[in-house]
Amino acid sequence: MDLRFNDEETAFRDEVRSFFKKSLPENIRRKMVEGKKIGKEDIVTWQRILNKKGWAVSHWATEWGGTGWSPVKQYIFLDEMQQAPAPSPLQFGVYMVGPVIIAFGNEAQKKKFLPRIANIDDWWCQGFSEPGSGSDLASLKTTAKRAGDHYVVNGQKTWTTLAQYADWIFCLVRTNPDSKKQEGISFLLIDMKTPGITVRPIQTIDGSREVNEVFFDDVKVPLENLVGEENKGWDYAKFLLGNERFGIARVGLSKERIRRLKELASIERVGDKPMIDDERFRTKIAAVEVELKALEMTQLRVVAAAKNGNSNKPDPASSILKIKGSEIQQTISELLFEVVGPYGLPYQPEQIEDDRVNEPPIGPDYAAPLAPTFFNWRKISIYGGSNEIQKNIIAKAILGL
Amino acid sequence: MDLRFNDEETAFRDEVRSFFKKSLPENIRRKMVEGKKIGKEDIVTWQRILNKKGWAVSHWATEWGGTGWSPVKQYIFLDEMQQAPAPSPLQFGVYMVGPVIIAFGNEAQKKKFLPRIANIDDWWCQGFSEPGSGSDLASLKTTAKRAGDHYVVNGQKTWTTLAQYADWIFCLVRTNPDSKKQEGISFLLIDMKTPGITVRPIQTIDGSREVNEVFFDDVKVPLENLVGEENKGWDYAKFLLGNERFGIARVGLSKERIRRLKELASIERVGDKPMIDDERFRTKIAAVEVELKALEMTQLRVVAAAKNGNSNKPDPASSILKIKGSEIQQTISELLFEVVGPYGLPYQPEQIEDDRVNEPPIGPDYAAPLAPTFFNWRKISIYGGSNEIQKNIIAKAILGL
Amino acid sequence: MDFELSEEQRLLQESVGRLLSDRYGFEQRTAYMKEPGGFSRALWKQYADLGILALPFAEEDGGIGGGPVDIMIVMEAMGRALVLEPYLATVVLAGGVLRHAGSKVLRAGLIPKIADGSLVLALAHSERQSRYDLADVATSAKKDGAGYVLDGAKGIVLHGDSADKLIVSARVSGKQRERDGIGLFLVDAKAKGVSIRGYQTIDGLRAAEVTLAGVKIGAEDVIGDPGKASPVIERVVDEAMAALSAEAVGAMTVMHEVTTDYLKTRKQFGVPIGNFQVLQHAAVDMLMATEQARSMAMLAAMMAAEPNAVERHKSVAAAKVQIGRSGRFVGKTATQLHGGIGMTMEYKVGHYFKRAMAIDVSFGDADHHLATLAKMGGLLAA
Amino acid sequence: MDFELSEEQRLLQESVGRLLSDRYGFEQRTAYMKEPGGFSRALWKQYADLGILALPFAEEDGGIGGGPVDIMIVMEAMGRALVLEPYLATVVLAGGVLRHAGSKVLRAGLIPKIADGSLVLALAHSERQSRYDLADVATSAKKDGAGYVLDGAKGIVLHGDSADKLIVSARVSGKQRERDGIGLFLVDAKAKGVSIRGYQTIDGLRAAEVTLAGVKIGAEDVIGDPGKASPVIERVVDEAMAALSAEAVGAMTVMHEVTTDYLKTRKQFGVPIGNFQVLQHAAVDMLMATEQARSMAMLAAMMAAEPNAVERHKSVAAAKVQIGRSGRFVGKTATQLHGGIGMTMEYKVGHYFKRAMAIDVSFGDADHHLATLAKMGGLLAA
Repeated sequence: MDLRFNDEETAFRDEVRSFFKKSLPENIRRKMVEGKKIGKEDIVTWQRILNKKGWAVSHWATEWGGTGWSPVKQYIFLDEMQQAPAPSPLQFGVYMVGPVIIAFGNEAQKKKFLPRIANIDDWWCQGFSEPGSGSDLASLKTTAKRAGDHYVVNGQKTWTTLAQYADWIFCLVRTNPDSKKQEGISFLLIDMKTPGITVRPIQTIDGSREVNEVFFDDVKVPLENLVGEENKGWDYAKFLLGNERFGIARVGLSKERIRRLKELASIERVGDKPMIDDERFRTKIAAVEVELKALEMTQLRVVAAAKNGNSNKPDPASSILKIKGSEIQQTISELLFEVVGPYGLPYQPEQIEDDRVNEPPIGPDYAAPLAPTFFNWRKISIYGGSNEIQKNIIAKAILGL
Repeated sequence: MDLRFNDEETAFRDEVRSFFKKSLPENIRRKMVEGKKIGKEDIVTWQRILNKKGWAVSHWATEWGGTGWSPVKQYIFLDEMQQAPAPSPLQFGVYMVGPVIIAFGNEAQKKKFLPRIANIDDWWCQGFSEPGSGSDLASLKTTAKRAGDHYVVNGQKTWTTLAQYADWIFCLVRTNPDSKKQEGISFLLIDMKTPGITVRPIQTIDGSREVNEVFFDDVKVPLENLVGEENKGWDYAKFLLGNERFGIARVGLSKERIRRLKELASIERVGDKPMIDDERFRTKIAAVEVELKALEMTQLRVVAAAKNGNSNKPDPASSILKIKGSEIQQTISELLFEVVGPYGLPYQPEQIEDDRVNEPPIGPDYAAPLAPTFFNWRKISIYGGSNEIQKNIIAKAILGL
Repeated sequence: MDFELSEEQRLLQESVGRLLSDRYGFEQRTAYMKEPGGFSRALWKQYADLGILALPFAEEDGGIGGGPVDIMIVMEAMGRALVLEPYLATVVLAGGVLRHAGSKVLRAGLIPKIADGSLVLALAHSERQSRYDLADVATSAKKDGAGYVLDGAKGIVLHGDSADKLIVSARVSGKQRERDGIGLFLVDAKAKGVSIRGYQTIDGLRAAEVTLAGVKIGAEDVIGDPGKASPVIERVVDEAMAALSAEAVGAMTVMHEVTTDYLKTRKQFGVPIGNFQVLQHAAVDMLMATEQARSMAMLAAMMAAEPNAVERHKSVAAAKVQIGRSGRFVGKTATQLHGGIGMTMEYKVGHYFKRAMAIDVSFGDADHHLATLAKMGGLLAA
Repeated sequence: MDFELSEEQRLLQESVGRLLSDRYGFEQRTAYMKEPGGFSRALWKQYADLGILALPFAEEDGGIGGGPVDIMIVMEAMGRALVLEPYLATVVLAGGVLRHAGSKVLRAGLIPKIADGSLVLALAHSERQSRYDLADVATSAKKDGAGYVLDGAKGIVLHGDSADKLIVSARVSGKQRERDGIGLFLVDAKAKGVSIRGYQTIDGLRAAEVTLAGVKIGAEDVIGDPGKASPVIERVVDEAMAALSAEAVGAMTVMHEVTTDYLKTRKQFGVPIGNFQVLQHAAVDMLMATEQARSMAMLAAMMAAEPNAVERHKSVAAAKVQIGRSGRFVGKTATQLHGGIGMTMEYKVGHYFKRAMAIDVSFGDADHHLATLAKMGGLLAA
């Protein structure tokens, strides 16, 4: 047992780190550090840099552009990317629909979509949630009825992140209304330009417009856009949701945010000393650092188990990644808000949206995104199955309760 | 609205306080402050002093020795008694079975028992819990079958506090095994000297022997010892449990414990300064002081509502007294343990049982009871309906969930 | 001891409550936010008609002679409605300075206008660097004949962009964080050398950064004894924290009610989510946090008028600790229990959460006041 | 990176686990507690036979040459069994001093006896006033010919009442809390001037107060460079904390297992109480706390042998923070979920809780180490 990286892994980490240092455009890095809005252009730019290097879809099967890296290396890659800090390649394509198409799509779908996903030629979004189906995803009501060579889709999706940019959406739709709720669901790929689709933005309390409602009104989808078998979509969705093991704890991101926290706490002053010298505040930071270190070790245990091929039985360690990861991220966002004290109050969306505004910021130039991020990050314990749902799953699957 | 005591109330508080100062035997006060064991003799001595003053059963109907004080005065009396710090008059007699006999007993029972309860001529204990019925009290199995002029009682009670001293026990017993579980229960008074009763002490993790199992093996109980009507015992039990409103938060006791905590933290040193000057520790004390002050205000709101006769509808404030009160007491006991640091480790039951032992204590002379009390006080969130059960009740009764 | 409201107080509670429930629906509030100054001038006038703008001022000054409990009643109602108007800024903060330190002339000139709704005031005290230290004043007031000249900058001046006049603190002597040497001055918002940059705050209210460059103050606009303003500022801020505590309780109460209702109506897995025990207990925890906060807001109201400044501040600081912690907890839990919907601008619970957070960071957050309290030896004498 | 145990380590884990599961039932343990010294001499011999008493010592000294991961394996198993024997005192603490600072002669004289189970040692370092400050040593060592004379008192010496020899720290120079000037000395428990008062600790283990009055030490029993012992003590205590972290994880694992089983079997309201969602989530919280602790115990084991003392101590301190917090939480929750039964001496869960608490207050509780860590700048470089 040696929890340190071996020489090969260390060399790999250095390689990845130096690539990120060299290749991540400075304006993107700066926006990431400052917590400002990362736009479509930023993600496209960065993912194409990665794709040129052959790293955009590192975890895919090698025949479709994957790297064949070990789980440890995949982990190092993600961790370093988050610490750079660089944006993730577009999640919905690279980590969600891509692997589903690889695992369950037909050859035509693979050829048509995979290279475009890797190079982010198509912007994908996810059509799972519906207004009536929050934690109870399988109760979804959007229907797809066969009519000749196409389906006719009707219904509504919600919480669709960045649908405003999307070329394609992958959807769970009900193809058999008569069977048990998990059994009549299919997985469809839908071109967002198809007539009958309307996207309505939802503004969240931090002021951002990341998520949307997507309405389907007699939308015609060719049968060839069905992934895998009809009525088997629930299995594919579970596969998709189960793929999140490595990235979900976002340890690298939290490390980077703690460094930022320490940086700002060294600038901000309380009376005649920097805030970082305040024992109470310093202790709060140390407390979250301990939690994060523990989570990192836990994450590494999961990665190591995957390396040894023990990935099929539920691992008690893996189950805690999402819950602890979300708690830690939220705590850090709260401390970042606390750093600026009352200067968290001014609401300056223009300072977050575009950092080349003419007007100077109110208060410290790093303040604007901090409170909004705190509010925005409340989502982390809600989306992808709330922490309450996660605990239900652990109680059942791991503890047998 | 004026949350301060008025002149009459202040005068009453001063009177009560000065009586406690004058009349509480110093050795009892000292044992209370030091957290040492209060024996049967201490409680008897103190309750008789109170009874002589006419204050042992202050909340009872005046014809049976009550004082007729307003709810505010009753609160002041209890609060000052806890702060003195003085032991409570024996709970099981004065606050539990006494009020039940007054409300539901017959004249003969009242005459026979009430004066002896007030003067603690009889030591009472409570026979409610059974091994199989923890939170689900109504599932109790101890039976009482009529046979001529008596019942024959068989079964087992547990967690019976101080049964080792008891002359009498009040029990919930099943008199009708065929009816719904709440409906076949009766409330019996049983002489502990009756043949067939065995008491077995249960030692708790702190080393003390407060609680017992009580076994009933064909115990003959005269019919005249039935309180109220047969099979109505559940109503009387609910009445008994509902009487706890004023004392349960133990605000006065927590105030006294915080004073003790501050005293010890002023004696104990960390490096070259008293522990109370350590910012972290001082802040922890302040945090629990804030919680306690809030609870005291909440308690006063409940008392004031009782004063105004609004005591029948469930008051959201009253529901939190037990939960918050227990959390605060447990936090304080944890801080008291923390004050002595590693000197919480030596286990010195003899120093707690009897403070006139020959051997000197290990470490500081105030250390011995602190860790055991921490462990013992875990019970506070368990007994009388665990905090989880309390929350279930609040969710249902107050929130309608 | 008496927790009952008087007959007048009950009437006040009813009338404010009725006005706000009629006029502060979610859409109405959104519309008010877009008016100049970010609040409703029409409602401001109605507050005047109701008498609440005159509430805490002495009758001889044109006020009603109400006390902190009356303010508590108003502020709790405003917290329930998530009110945007500059009540705290004008009546509690600037009004408090006038009450405690304003000369008879100043009071006679200003208070009737506050009372009739024609004057909006703001207290420009805190500065970029001062954080929660009330003595940290770098803005200078230099003697200039019978008056003063002010130079410096003030930050997060609540409703500073709609105030007709500002009450500005500035240092006449001493070092930057010294308690002595601070004065208070009445400054016209349009005076030469005053520049005001208004902005929305995260909770939908307004504040401003104020710059003072050679602003001349006449002797008549010096408030109280220059150099001795700290006790006044501390007292007014304690009163403001007591008022904010009540507002926060109003906000928490609504968050708790809305969440409990949501648990009863939202269905998942075929049942109302309120059937799930974990969510029930979370709702109970919200209730407890709210009730503990309510108790402390009452304490703060009672102690806001306490003559002993140390006891007053300890109690108010303790209340602010409880309010801050409860407010964060209730806000976070309300959001979590709602799921996605609670995070949208279109739904009200998130707006209450933001206000609760803003209240916590106003005049010192929970940890700040806890540290203060600890330094002062806590609440109970050892 | 590799979390797998080696073949030898797996065998070690199996053999220790088997021995303890055979010989450490609840009643057996209760009986061992009543033996002289409060532990089983027979089992101690079996540990010797198994080789675990020789585990961390170099092969040339008569040991097996195991590392911190091997100790972790043993200690976790001991935590699961709630072992009473003086393994930490003899092998990890006193043994650690010998390993890092003992002369060849001392090592040759003592280690084989530790290994064969014939020698029990204890480290007498902390004092009544020292709390968690390793440099706070008031006991004095005065030069006396070639040797020293010791005067002072040592407190909470783990298993000090059954040790044949004590390793005593004492000050040869400097002030009471100075890091420099501390020496380590081997003292026979029966030496003149040594008095030992043994007692049970809250967790059922043993410790002692040791008084030293003019205790003469020969030159051969001076360990290492007198006056330069602090780095040795710090290193040994870090190793001990790593070992205790593993023990605590063993204890937490059992508490979690026992509680989960109890939830499945205990019935209330006609169903297993594990059907109640709130209790399910509490069990999940226990699981998470235990797994986070396990991760940190692994980190501590890995870092216990780190040459950089600052990095070593930071990691071990962080582990101790996690262990302390997790241990308290798991212990409290296990007790709460069991209800009354969990509070009885007759049921095992309470004993694990007490051990978890004792571990937290050994060598510094969670808050102590968190403050240390904060002072050292935390774990991540800014």
